[in-house]
Amino acid sequence: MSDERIPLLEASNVTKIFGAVRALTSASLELFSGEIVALLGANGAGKSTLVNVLTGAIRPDSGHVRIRGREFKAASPTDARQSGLIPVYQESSMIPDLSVADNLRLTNTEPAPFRYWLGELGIGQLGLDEEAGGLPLATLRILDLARALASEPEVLLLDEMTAALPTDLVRKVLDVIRSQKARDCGIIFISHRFVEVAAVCDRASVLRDGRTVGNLAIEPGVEDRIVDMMLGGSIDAAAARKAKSADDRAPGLPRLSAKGLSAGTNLADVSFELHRGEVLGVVALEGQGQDELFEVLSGFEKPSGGFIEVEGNKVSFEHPADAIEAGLAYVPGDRAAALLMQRSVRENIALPFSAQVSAWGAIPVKREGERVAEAIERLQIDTRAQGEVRRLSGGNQQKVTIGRWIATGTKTLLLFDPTRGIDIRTKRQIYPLMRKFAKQGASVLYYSSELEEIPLVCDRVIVIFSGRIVDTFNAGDADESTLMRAAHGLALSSAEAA
Amino acid sequence: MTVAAAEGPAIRIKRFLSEYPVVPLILLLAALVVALEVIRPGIVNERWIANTIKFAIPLAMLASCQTLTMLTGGIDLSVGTIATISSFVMATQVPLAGTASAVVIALVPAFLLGLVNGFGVGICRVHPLIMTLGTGLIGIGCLQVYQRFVIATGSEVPDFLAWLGTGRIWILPHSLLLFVPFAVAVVFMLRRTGFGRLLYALGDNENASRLSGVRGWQVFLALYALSGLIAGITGLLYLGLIKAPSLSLVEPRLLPAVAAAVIGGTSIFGGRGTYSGTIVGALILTVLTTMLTVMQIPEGTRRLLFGVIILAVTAIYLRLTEES
Amino acid sequence: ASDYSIGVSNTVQGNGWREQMICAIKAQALSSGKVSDLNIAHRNTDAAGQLEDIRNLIQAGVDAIIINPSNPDGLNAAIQEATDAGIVVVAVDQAVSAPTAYVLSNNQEEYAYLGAKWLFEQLGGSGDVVYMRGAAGASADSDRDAGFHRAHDEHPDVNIIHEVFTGWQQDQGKQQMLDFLATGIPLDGVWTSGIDNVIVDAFLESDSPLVPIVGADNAGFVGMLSSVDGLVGAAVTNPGSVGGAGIALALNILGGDAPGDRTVLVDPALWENQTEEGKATLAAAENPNLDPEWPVSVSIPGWTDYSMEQIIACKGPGE
Amino acid sequence: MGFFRRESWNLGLVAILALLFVLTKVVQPNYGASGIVGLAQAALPFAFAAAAQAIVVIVGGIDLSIASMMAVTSVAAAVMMEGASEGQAFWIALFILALGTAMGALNGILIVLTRVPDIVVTLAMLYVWEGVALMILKAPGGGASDWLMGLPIGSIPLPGVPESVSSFLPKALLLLVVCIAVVWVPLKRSKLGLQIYAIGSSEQAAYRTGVPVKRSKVAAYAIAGLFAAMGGLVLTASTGIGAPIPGPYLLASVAAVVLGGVVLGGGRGGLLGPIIAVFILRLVRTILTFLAVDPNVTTIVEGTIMVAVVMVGGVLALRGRRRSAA
Ligand SMILES: Nc1ncnc2c1ncn2[C@@H]1O[C@H](COP(=O)(O)OP(=O)(O)OP(=O)(O)O)[C@@H](O)[C@H]1O
Ligand SMILES: Nc1ncnc2c1ncn2[C@@H]1O[C@H](COP(=O)(O)OP(=O)(O)OP(=O)(O)O)[C@@H](O)[C@H]1O
Ligand SMILES: [Mg+2]
Ligand SMILES: [Mg+2]
Repeated sequence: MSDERIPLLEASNVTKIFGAVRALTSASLELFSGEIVALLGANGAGKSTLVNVLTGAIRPDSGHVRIRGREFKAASPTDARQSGLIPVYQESSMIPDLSVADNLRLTNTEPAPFRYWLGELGIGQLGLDEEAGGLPLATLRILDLARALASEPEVLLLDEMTAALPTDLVRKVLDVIRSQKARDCGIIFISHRFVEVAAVCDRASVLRDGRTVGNLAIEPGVEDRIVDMMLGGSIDAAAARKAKSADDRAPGLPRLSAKGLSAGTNLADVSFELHRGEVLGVVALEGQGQDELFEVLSGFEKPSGGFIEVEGNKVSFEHPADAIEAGLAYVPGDRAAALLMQRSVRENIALPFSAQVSAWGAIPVKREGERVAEAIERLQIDTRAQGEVRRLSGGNQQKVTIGRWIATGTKTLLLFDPTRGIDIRTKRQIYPLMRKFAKQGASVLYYSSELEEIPLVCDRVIVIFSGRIVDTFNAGDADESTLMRAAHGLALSSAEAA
Repeated sequence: MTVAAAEGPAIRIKRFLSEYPVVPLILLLAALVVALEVIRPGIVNERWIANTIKFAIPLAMLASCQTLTMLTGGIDLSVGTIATISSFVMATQVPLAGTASAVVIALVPAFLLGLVNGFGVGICRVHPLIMTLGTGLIGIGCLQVYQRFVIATGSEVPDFLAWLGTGRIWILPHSLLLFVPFAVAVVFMLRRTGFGRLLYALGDNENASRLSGVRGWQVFLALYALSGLIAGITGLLYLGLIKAPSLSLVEPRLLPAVAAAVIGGTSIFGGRGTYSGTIVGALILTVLTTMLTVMQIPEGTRRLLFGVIILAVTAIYLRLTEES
Repeated sequence: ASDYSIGVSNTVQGNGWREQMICAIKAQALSSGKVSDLNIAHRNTDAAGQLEDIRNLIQAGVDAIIINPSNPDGLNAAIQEATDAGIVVVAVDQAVSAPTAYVLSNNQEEYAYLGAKWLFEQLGGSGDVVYMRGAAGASADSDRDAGFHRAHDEHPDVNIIHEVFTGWQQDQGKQQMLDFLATGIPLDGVWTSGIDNVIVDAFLESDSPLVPIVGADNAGFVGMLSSVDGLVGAAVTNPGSVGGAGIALALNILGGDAPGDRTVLVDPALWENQTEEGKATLAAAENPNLDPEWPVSVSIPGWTDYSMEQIIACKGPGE
Repeated sequence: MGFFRRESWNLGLVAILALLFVLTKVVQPNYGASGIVGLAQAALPFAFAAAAQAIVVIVGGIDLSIASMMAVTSVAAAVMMEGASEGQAFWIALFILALGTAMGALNGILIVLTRVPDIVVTLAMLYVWEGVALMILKAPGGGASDWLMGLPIGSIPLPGVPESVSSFLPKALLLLVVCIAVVWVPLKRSKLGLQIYAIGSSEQAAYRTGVPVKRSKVAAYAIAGLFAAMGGLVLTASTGIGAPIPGPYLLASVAAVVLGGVVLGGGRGGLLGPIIAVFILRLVRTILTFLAVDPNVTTIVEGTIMVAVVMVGGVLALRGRRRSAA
């Protein structure tokens, strides 16, 4: 591509200050038609803020945005839309109380192309009468994308579109993105997963602390350089190592065992044991019953069959508080469901401390401060906007949901896709953190939509398909393709055939 | 536009104001007092200040019930009735049961009605607005029935209540003896106790609180019972202040109590608000009432101005405190 | 015959005066021995709500309806429906304009005139007066305003230096008086529309010299007129027992003894504490045990025939 | 099944209403056509207030000034209609509707421009409109044209339908249905209606998907003003005069909205639920009057029933949801 061409979209020296936080100091970006540019940066680097500026959702303090060389004073998302800029924001923009069809009507989206894209993305069977608020997050993200595609964008801005998606859907999304490139659409792609970036992007633009620090072509071996740029120095790449094998599991009763659990229409007869000092991975494609499994274990829902044992004692949870008392703490996949958005980071982390009636009295301020600070430290939470969690970047919010239980020192963590939207540095800190957590005697049930992290964290893996456990591996033996095959139920069908 | 320019003193002042939102509210209060002095020179004297504080105190106490419940996304519409009940029961029980027992007898219905609210909201999941509206009606009915048995037993305002309600030393009304510890306790509760934290938490995201092991019903039960009790105590203070028991003594103060809380920055949708803001809100309303009383204008204009000034004050307050 | 069914519609609840009215209605119904049951709609509402109550009472098949109208002209439709159905309608306390209704009303204009005239005469025909009205927009308040101004027109040298609406609320009236006293503007007298004892209190609390005060015959204020040192004042009667008189009138009409004139006005009396005669009346009327919001005039001679005990018991037929 | 799930709350309310009708008939065996006509008349102003409140609650706000706006429109209509001819009265009524819409729009504009929370703005406007009403009329007075007064009275004489049936169809009910439907049905189907629900559901998401948040919010408040004006006109029509003191319509409207299944905070619910709730509350009042219980006890009963209706409604709705889920 030649530099004389006029960029489709150009941002130069954009700044944006929110109260005490300088979200963008000097951000610049160029995008040509038919090009896919990765916008990379650590949590809180300013990626989403830049997307918001480009689409007129917020107004920059200074700097310029040009579309095809013409100054664009994006007054509102409507104006951006009219210029062909279609965003998929980091949070779903589907109106929860409206049906999918009404959501389409709201944006004047034709149902026919929308249906076509749903089909391409693998959920063509979805009924448009469904209320958006009742759909799983992954489905909502696909709907966001399909709606964006249906309006034939000239510039597509995808802010962590893939973060909540399981691997199979990610592949479909990447395929679709490539097809858009083919029709000369310019695409900005934000993701914390380098594999995805490497798979589709032509160039990467790197943001650090609100400043554009580099622009480089995607080529083999570029990952480490990008990471260096993102973080302003190298990190300990060796931190993430393969997990130990499962043989040296601690003796005694299992910490948690599920016996023939079933729930709703999705989960049927699941049994497994989670031991002291173990990280047990859960692998499943979208909607195979993993959501129900976690909800039952965390006391959110009652199982319709089977039961749970903690330390060998049969338990029955009426309320998540019962589960927490039994030592099971749950981090849901949707951070919005777990956070007090208008409250501070500290209050969010300290929330479980006050839950019991016995802790309703004066707060031991100093001790609480220490515990919170330690959690913040261990998870590297960017606390510049700590007064209200809603002002944190998406990834930092995600960290707060985990930090809460790190600070509480719970015995068993039920993590549902905890590294969703978390940057590479923190991920590399979280994996050893989980290992250490386990080594100190805790247990972790770890569902992840990102298969490559399974061997880095887990001791064993169970694979769920159609609400049943179809396979169990030692994490050491679980490479991505094996897991993928199992997750698609292929192991099951071959077993049945045999 | 350079970034350095954005760091000027204006920005720093603004940041200070948004960090301590009660400061601009106090400034607005001061502005109103100045305006009053301009309208009626000489009125801002020792006696007037004491009277203003005296009337703002029970209002601020009643408004604390709104702040506390609004933090959880609720509201307590029964406080006017509860306070009226306890004041009326107090005045009519003094001749029958003696002062000390009368205090206890007067606070029992307040606490019970609060408990019923808490039961309905926390355990039966009835919307607080309906629940407290309902118990308010039930309370009024009970009071009317009670009233028929005490028509001829006389009533008495005990001296200590009259002393507390009406007395003053210089600009300091005696009721500060009750209010200062009360306000400190409420502010401390909201900032530094687990219970206070849970109020904000439930109002912000009940689901997230559940997930963290909070049993909402326990909090609601305690909260509404507390609100009822505070309303009851406020009723006693009103009795001391007005010295005329009546079947609707505190009833008209319900809307002003809600107003004081929202002017002071409490959100009805929960999760946001402070008690210090509410106290200033109550003072602003009291000063505003005085200002319009002393202005000789037709009643229609008076009400219109009252509304316009409330809107202006909150709009200015918002401009002063909001972040970019 | 003791089997009349009588309906009552009242739109202000939680006020001693109206409670007395209800008790008088019950006591008179009981003592007459002619009423088998009373059906009382007693709540806070507006004219439209009162229309609803009257229509419900018609449906309930009562023989007569006693109403304390929320305003004089707004109830005509329902009153017409009632009288069309052969139901006797008696408006008490305030008048209604419906031609088919009987009215047994306290004369509100006269009420204000009597008190204001006494006050202005007490001041020797000149001076600065504070005028504390009832609720803005209420018809009783505008009737009283007419009477007050009639007296004022007769004493043009009296100066109304301050006019406020108490909303008939104790706390509001007290704060307004305290605010006014704080301004330090001199005043010579106060006329109140029934929020009276708290006004005396406001003077006492702010150590301001007492001035002549006119109020109503509420038990609290009447007590103060004889007990507060240096208080010059007068209470104008505004008996809540007019409700009992309404029952008596309705029973007369049902018994075939309708008055020639459809409107009967109960004229107020004034009890002042300056003459020996006045003091004696006050002393006789005073009742420290009565609910302080209740008017002390618990009966209307010639109309009601229940005893003090009966009205205080507040029991109707069948209770 | 979807219908039952979506409408479970309303169906619960209808069941309660039906139950109350049966109870009324038991308590007062000769309750019939004229009782139902009276009920519809009594419900009218409450129903319009509830409709007005419902639409602002759906958009995510709340309007504390509804009763005051009703007072302003009622006194304005009464003052203008006094002595006006029947022909003029029609234009006056139209003017009053426009006035209400403008007042509502002003509420909305102030909310959008000042960015002060809805509750504070409308609280301030409660006093402002109350002041305006008192400026127009100091005491109850004015008049209403016969044409207007006749609107809600009596029943509809349907051609071909026997009197015994048609007398059960109150004109007031027809008036209510027509007025609400004329505004609500097209609105609900329009883009604006969708945008109102979208804003109430998630203002942020709505803004990002290109919904003109400010404009739609102002429109919602304006429509609320229109309904309030209808309520004000109905007050003038039923009493024949205008009264400057606002009636008990504020709390009643909020209660009806909550009882009617509209979620405070926005995005869910409709107008049907609140209107059925209004009828329930009116019918409770009727039953209490028929029972001739001690007037002080009626208040207790009314409070208890209000709470009980929400509890029963909640249980029924939950049951409906469960059944359709299973
Ligand atoms: N409305 C706001 N008020 C205050 N601070 C904000 C606001 N929005 C964003 N910020 C801050 O600006 C910084 C940049 O946030 P942004 O959301 O753009 O990060 P990001 O690069 O998208 O991160 P992530 O990968 O975690 O999504 C963060 O420190 C964030 O806390
Ligand atoms: N509901 C909202 N959600 C998120 N951001 C908003 C919302 N409303 C306004 N904003 C942001 O605040 C900025 C300033 O808004 P404001 O509406 O005052 O300016 P405006 O562009 O003149 O508005 P409008 O175009 O709607 O008349 C907007 O550019 C937008 O970025
Ligand atoms: Mg982001
Ligand atoms: Mg704009």
